[in-house]
Amino acid sequence: MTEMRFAGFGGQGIIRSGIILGRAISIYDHGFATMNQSFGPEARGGACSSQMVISDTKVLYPYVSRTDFLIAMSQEGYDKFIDELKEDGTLIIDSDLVKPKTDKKIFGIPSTRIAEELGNRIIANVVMLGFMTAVTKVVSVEAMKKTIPESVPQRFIELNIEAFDRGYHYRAE
Amino acid sequence: MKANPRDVFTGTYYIDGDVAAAYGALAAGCKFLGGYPITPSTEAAEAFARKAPYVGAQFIQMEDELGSIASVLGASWSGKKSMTITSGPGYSLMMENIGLGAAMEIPFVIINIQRSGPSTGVPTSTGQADIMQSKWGANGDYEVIALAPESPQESFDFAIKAFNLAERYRVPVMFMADECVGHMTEKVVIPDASEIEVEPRRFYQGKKEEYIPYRRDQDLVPPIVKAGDGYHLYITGLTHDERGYPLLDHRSLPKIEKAKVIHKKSTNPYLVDKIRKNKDEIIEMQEDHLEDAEVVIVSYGITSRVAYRAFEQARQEGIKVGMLRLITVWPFPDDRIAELAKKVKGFVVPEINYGQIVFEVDRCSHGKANTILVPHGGASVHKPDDILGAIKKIVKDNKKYEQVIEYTTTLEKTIFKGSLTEKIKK
Amino acid sequence: MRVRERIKPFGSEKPQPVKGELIIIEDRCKGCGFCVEYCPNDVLIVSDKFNSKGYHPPEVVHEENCRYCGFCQLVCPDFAIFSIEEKAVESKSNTA
Amino acid sequence: MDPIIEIFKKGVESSQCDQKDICMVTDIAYHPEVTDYLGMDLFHTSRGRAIPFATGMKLANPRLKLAVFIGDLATLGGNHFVHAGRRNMDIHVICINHYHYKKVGGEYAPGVFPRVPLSPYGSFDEPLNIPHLARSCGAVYVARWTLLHANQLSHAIAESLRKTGFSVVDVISNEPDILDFYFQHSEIKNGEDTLNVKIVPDGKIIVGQFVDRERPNFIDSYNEQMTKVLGDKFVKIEV
Amino acid sequence: MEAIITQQEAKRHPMDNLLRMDRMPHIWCPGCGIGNAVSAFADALDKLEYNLDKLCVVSGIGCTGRVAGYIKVDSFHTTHGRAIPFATGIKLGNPDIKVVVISGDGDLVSIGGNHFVHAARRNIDLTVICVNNFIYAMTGGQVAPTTPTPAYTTTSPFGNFENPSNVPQLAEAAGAVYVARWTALHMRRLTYSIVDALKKPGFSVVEVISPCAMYYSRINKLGDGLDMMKFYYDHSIIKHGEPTDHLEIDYQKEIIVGKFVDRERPTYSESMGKWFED
Amino acid sequence: MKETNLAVLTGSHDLTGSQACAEGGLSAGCRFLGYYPIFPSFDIVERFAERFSDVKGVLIQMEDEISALAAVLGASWTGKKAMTVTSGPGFAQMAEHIGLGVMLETPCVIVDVQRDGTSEGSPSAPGGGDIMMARWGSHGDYEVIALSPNSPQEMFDMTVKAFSLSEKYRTPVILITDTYVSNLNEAVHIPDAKDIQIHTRKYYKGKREDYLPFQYDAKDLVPPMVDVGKGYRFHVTGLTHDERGYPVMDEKCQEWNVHRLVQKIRIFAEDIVDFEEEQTDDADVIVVSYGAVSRDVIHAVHQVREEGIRAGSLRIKTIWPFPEKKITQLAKKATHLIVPENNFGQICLEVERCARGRAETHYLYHASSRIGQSDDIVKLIKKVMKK
Repeated sequence: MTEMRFAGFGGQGIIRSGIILGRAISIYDHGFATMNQSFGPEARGGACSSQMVISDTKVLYPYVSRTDFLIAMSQEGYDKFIDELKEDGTLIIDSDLVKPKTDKKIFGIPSTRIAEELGNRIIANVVMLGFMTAVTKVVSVEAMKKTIPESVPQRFIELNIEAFDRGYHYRAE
Repeated sequence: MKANPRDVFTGTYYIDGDVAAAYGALAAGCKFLGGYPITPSTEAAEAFARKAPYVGAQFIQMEDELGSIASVLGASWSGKKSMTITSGPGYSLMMENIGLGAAMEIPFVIINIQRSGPSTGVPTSTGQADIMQSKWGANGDYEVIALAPESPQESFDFAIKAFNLAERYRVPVMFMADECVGHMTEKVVIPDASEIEVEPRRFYQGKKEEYIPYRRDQDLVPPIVKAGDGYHLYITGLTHDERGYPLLDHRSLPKIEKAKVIHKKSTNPYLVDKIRKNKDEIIEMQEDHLEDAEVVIVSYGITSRVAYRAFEQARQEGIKVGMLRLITVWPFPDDRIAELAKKVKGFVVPEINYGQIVFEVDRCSHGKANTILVPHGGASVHKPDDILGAIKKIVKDNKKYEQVIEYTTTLEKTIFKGSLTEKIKK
Repeated sequence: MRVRERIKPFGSEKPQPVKGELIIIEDRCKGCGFCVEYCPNDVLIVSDKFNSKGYHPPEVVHEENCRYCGFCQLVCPDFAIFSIEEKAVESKSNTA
Repeated sequence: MDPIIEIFKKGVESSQCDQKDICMVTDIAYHPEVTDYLGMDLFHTSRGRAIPFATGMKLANPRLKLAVFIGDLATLGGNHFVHAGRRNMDIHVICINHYHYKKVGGEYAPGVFPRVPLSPYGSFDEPLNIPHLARSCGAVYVARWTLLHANQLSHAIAESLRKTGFSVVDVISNEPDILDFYFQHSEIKNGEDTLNVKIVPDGKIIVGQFVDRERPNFIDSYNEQMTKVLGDKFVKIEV
Repeated sequence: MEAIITQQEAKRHPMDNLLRMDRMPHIWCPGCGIGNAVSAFADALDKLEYNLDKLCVVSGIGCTGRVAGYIKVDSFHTTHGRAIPFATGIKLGNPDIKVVVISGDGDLVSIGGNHFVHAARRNIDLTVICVNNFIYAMTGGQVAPTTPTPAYTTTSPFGNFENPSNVPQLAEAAGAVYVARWTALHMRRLTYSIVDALKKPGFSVVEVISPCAMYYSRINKLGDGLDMMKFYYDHSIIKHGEPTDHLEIDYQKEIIVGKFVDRERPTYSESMGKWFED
Repeated sequence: MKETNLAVLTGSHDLTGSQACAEGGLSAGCRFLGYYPIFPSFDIVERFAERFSDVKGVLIQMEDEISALAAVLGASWTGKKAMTVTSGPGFAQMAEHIGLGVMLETPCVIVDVQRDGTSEGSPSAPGGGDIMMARWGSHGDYEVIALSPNSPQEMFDMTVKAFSLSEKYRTPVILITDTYVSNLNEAVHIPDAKDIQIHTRKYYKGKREDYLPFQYDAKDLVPPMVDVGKGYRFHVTGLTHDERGYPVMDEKCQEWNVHRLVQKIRIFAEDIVDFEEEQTDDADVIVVSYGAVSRDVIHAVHQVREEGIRAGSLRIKTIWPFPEKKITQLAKKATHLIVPENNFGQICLEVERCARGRAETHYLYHASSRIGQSDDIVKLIKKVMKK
C-alpha cells in the first residue's frame, strides 16, 4: 500500500492531479486508488491538498496516516504536511516555490516556471505529474498518457502531453 | 422492472461520490432535479445538469432551497421521479416542505451531502450531524427512510435504492452521504441497464371513478396517479381523510369532539405506520464478526470505513470486536440492537457529531450493554486510535454505565487540555 | 490631502508637481495586473520574481512619473499597493 | 361557492382550453368540492410555495396548464413570484388580495390596502405595487380587477390562460359589504403604465389590463438552446 | 526591497483603520473585483468621515459574503440570503446605527430576493452594495439569476437559457430610493455613488459589476480579470437617469452604468413614527 | 425605570395563555418582536401590538418566518431582548436560523404554539409533534433549551424564565406550547416588577482593544457579549470561528467551537432541568408527561389512586435538556413508565432510553389532540398494572 499527498494552493490543479493519477491507476493499471481532497473556501490561493491511497486490493481505510510521498507545490503545503512524511519517505517539490528544511530524500523541479515557459502556468501540475511518475513509479507512463487526454479539454491535449514529458524527462536533463 | 438503457451510462469511471449519486439517480429513472448550489453537493447537480438533456430529464436551478424542494414535490405529482440535492443549511430550509411531501405521501429523494455545522460551519468538510434532523426536522409526525453510503460505488447503488424505496413506500427518502463520500474519488462501475432493478411508480390500475387518493393497499401504501389525468384530485398538506379532503369541516365542534373526529378519520397514523410496520423489509445492515463479538462498533457512512481500521487493530490485539454498519439509518434496527445488547459487553458508536445515533443505540440496548460515544466535531474524520481506545475502555471497565459515556478523544485532549466536561465540573 | 482638494496655485508660488512614492506589499499581491494596466503614467510593470504564493507582483520602474493619483491603491483588489506623498514621508521620517 | 371560483370557471370555459389539462395549485384552502365543480385537480401546498410547486409540475409535464391561486403572495412567496416571472415560466397566477389575512385574524399583509380596520395600528407599511412588480420581473400578461368587475375578471383569466408565459391577474377581493366601495373607488384604465397603479390610501383603485406582450417562455428557450447545442442528441422531456 | 519594508513600518496602508489587515491576504482570487468594491466602500467611508463605531456591515454567504469579515467595524456574516432581514433587525433594534449590507447577486437577488423586495418596499434605512459577478462563484460556478444568456456555467453546461434578472429594475420596482450601477473599473464614480447612497435615508442599492476571473470568464473563455476589466472599459456606457427597464445586461454586450433612481420616500422608521404620532 | 413599570402589569388578571406569554415577554424586558402571522400564534402578537407602544418596543411583521428569526437575531445583537412567535410550519422554516442563533450565541426566545399534524395539519387543533424538531430541527450539532408550560400562569413564568435562560447561556430558547394552553383562560398573577427575576446577559467589561467576541469564561463556557455600535468593531460569523470571531476552517477550530457550544448546555443541564413530581415516592407506575397533556395526567393519577393503584406523575417542565438522571432514578423505583403524548411517540423514546430497561416504557399516542381524554391514560395504567 502506498500513501501519498499532493499539497499546494487552490488554482494549481492539486485535486485534478490526484484525479488523473487515481484514474490512471484504477482504470488503466487495474489497481485501487482512493483519492480524498481537502480545500478551503478560496478557489485560488487557499491551502488545498489531495490524499491518495494506492493499493493492489480494495482500499478500506481511505485516509493517509504516514505518507510515502509528499508532493509539495507551496511552502504552506510543505510546512503543514512534512511531519506526516515517513522517515524513508520521499519529498517532491516545486523548487521555485518551496524551500525545504529537511534531510529526507528530496526531488525538486521548477514546475511552475516550466509551465510558464510552455505558455500556461495552469499546467504546472501536469509537469509535476510527469516528474512524479518518473520518481515514484507508482503508475505506468502508458496509463498516465492514456488518462491525460481524457482529463483535459480537447484543445489543450498536446500541451499537456508536452508538459508531462518535460516533467518526466526533467531528471535526465 | 429493468432500468431504461438510455438512462444508464454503463462503464467504468473514476468519479467522486457526488457524481456517482447523480449517475445513480439518472439510472433509477429520475427525470427532474430542482436544485440550488451549495457546497459540497454542487458536483452532483452539475453532473446531473450535464447529462439531463440526453435522457429527457429536466434540471432547474431554482431561486432557493424552498423553491427547489417545492418544485420537486410538484414534479413528482406530474408523474416523474424527482429529487433535490443539497447540504446542511439548504436542508434546514427544506424542512417545512419535507413535511408537506410526507403528508401528501409524495415519493421523492433528497440527496444531502452533509457538512460540518451548525449554521454555515465548515462548508468544505465533512460532518454527520444531520442524521437526527432527517427524521425529526419537520413539524408533526412522519417517518422517512434514510440511507448512508460509504463509498462512491455505494453512492451510485444507493441512489438507485433510494428511488426504489421512495416509489415503493411513497415516502421521502434521505440519501445521507457526507462530504467525505461526496468528494472521495474512487473507481465506480456502472453496470448494464439489464442488471439494474428499478421500482416503477405504483400507478393506480382500477377504474377512474373509484379512485380514492389515500385508500391503501395491503401494505398500507396507497397507489398514486398523475396530475392532469382527470381524477379531480384534491391534495392538501392539511390533515386529511382518505379522500384527501381536509378535516376542517369540524371547526364548529368543541375541541375534544373535533379531536376525536380527526383521530378517527385522519390519515396521519399511516404516515408513520406504513414505515414502522414494513420496517423489516426496509432495514438493511452489514454485519461483520458479530458471532463471537464482545464489543460491537455501530457505524454508518464514512465512519464505518474509519472504524474498520480500529476493528482490524483490535482483532489483531485479540479483542473480540464486531462491526455493525447501518445501511438504512432510518428506520433504525431496534430489534437487532436489542438482541445484540443481550450478549455483548458494549457498543462503540463513532459519529462525526456529538451524539445522535448513539442515543438510539443506547435506547435499544435497554441498559443491557454499555454504550460509548466517540464524538467528533467534524471538518475531518476520527482517528482510528480513538475508536480503538473506546473499545479497550469497554473491555477494561467491568461495570454498567448509567448513561452514554463520551469518550475523550485525543483532539479534545489537545485542545481543551483534557476533558472539557471534567474541567468545568471541577 | 487629496490632489483635487489642493489650494489653487494662482497667485501663489509656482506649482510643484506632486510626487508620490509607491509601496507594494508583495505577499498580498495576486498578480492580477490591474495596477500595471491602469496606472496613468505607466509607473509599474509586472516583475519576474515570485512571491510566496507564486504570483508575480508589480515592480516600480518609473518612480519619477508617479503623481500620487492614488488610482493603483483604489483599483487594487488585494490592498497590496498604496502611494504616499513623497514629502510626507520625509517629514514623517524626520520627526520619527 | 367562492365567487372567485365561479368567475374562474367562467374564464376557463371561455378560454377554450382543455379543462382536463388545467391544474389548480394554491396556498389557500379551498373547499374540496371545487375539484368536482371545476373538473380539475387541486393541490393545496404549503404557504407561499404554490409557484415553485407549479413550476415543478409544469416542467415535469409540459402539457399541464397551471392556474396558481395565491393569497398572501407578496410576502412568503414573493421571491418565487419574481423568479418565475424572470424565467417566464408558463404558469398563470391569480393573486387574490384581501384587506387582511382572511385566516389569521386582524394581521395586515403587504400588497393590500393600508389602514386595515382590524389591525391595531393599521399599516404604515407601504403596500407592494403588484402589477408593477410583475411587469418588472417579466410577466407577459398583467391585469387587475376587483371582484366587482366579474365579467372583465373572467375575461382576463381566459386571456391569461391563453398566454404561454408568466401571467398575473391581480384580484382585489374582500367581504361582499365592501363591494360598494370598489364601485365608488375604482377606475378602469387599460394599458396604464404599471408605475401609476399603486394603491394609495385616498386614491382610486386603478384597474384594467396593463401588460400584454410576448416573450419566449422557459420551456421554449430550453428546447431551443438544447437543440441548438446538442442537435439530435437532445431528448425533450416526455409528457 | 529593504527600503520598502522600512517604509511600510513608517506608514501603514491608508485603509488600515477600516480593514482587518490581520486577515489579509483575503480569499478572493486574482483578478476578482470584490476587493475593488471593498476598496471603494472603504474610500467612501473615509470621505464621509463617519463614526465607524456606529457603522455595521452585514453580509450573507458567498464570495462577496466574506466582505463583512474584512471590514473593521461591527460586522456580521450571516446565513445565505438573510443578510437583509438580519440588518433590518439591527436597524430597528438600534436606529442610531448605520447598517450596510454588502453581498453578492446570488445572495441578494436569488435566495434573498424576497427580503430585497420587501425591505425596499418598507424602505428600511439600509444601504445595499450588491456585487454582481454573474455567477455563483463560492460553490464553483453555477448559473445565477443574473447570468446572461447564453453564458456557460457548470449547471448550464449547454448555455444559459433563462432570462437574467435586472437588479436595478427589481430595486426600483420594489421601491428603492437610490439605485446606481458601476463596474469594478469605475472606481471613483463608484466611490461617489456609495457616498451618496450612504447619505441617503432609505433603501439604497448600488450594484457593482465585477469580474469573476476564476469561473465566469474561464468557462466562457473571456480571459482573466484584466481582460474583463478591459471589456468593461470598452463596453460600459454612462447614462444617468436611464429608465431601469433598459438596463438588462446581454452577454458580452454594452453595460449601461450610472445613477438611475434618486427619489424621496418616507423610510420605515419615519412612517412608523408618524403613525404613532397620529 | 418608568418603562419597567409600564411593562409589568402587577396584579392578578384573567388572561389567556397567549396574553400571559406576551405579558411575560414584556415583563422580562422583551422590546423587539419580529414575526410572521400564522395560526394559532397571532394572539400573542395581538397582545404585543396593543402593549408595545407603552414600552416603546418594536414590532415588525416580516415577509416570512425565515426573516422573522433573522431580524430577531439582528435585534438581539443591538442589546434588545427579542423574541418571535410562530407555529409548526413556521418553526420548520426557522430551522436554519436556530443554527445561526446557536453559532453566534445570540440570546433570543422562540415561542412555538404547536398545532396538530404533519405539514399544515389542522391549524386549530392542539398538537405536540414539534418536540423532537425543537431539539434536532437544524442541521449540524447543537443543544437548545426548550420549556413546556401547561397553564397561562406558566406561560407567563416560563416566558420570563426563557428570557433569563437565553441571556444566561447565550442561546436561543424555545417555548413549546400548544393551542390548548395558549387559548386557555385562567387567572394569572403578575408579581411586582422587583420580584421578577430577570437575568441580563453578561456584558464585556474589559478594555475595548482586548475584546474577543468568543473568548469564553472558563467557569461557564459562555463568552461575554457586547452590543453593536459601541465601538468594539468585532466580527462574528456563522462559519466555524475562533475566539476572534474569524472563520477558521479546520478540525481543531471546529472541535474548539462546537464542542463548547454543545457542552455549555450539557454540563449545566442539571441546573437547567426543571420538573414537577407528584406521588412518585411509592409509585409502581409513573406517568411522564409535559405540556397540556400533563393536566389530564394529574386527573388520571388521582383517579387510579382512589382505586388503590399506586400511580405517580412526573411532569417535565424543561424538555430540553432532558431530565435524564431523574428518569433513570424513577425507573429504578417504578416498574412501569407511561408516556402519553399528542404525537406518535417522541419523548417516549427518550424516556425509554433513560429507563435503561429497569422499568417498562409504554407509550400512548394519538392521531390528534388527546387533551381532555384522561380515560385513555387510566385505562392504560390499569392495563399495565394487571399484567
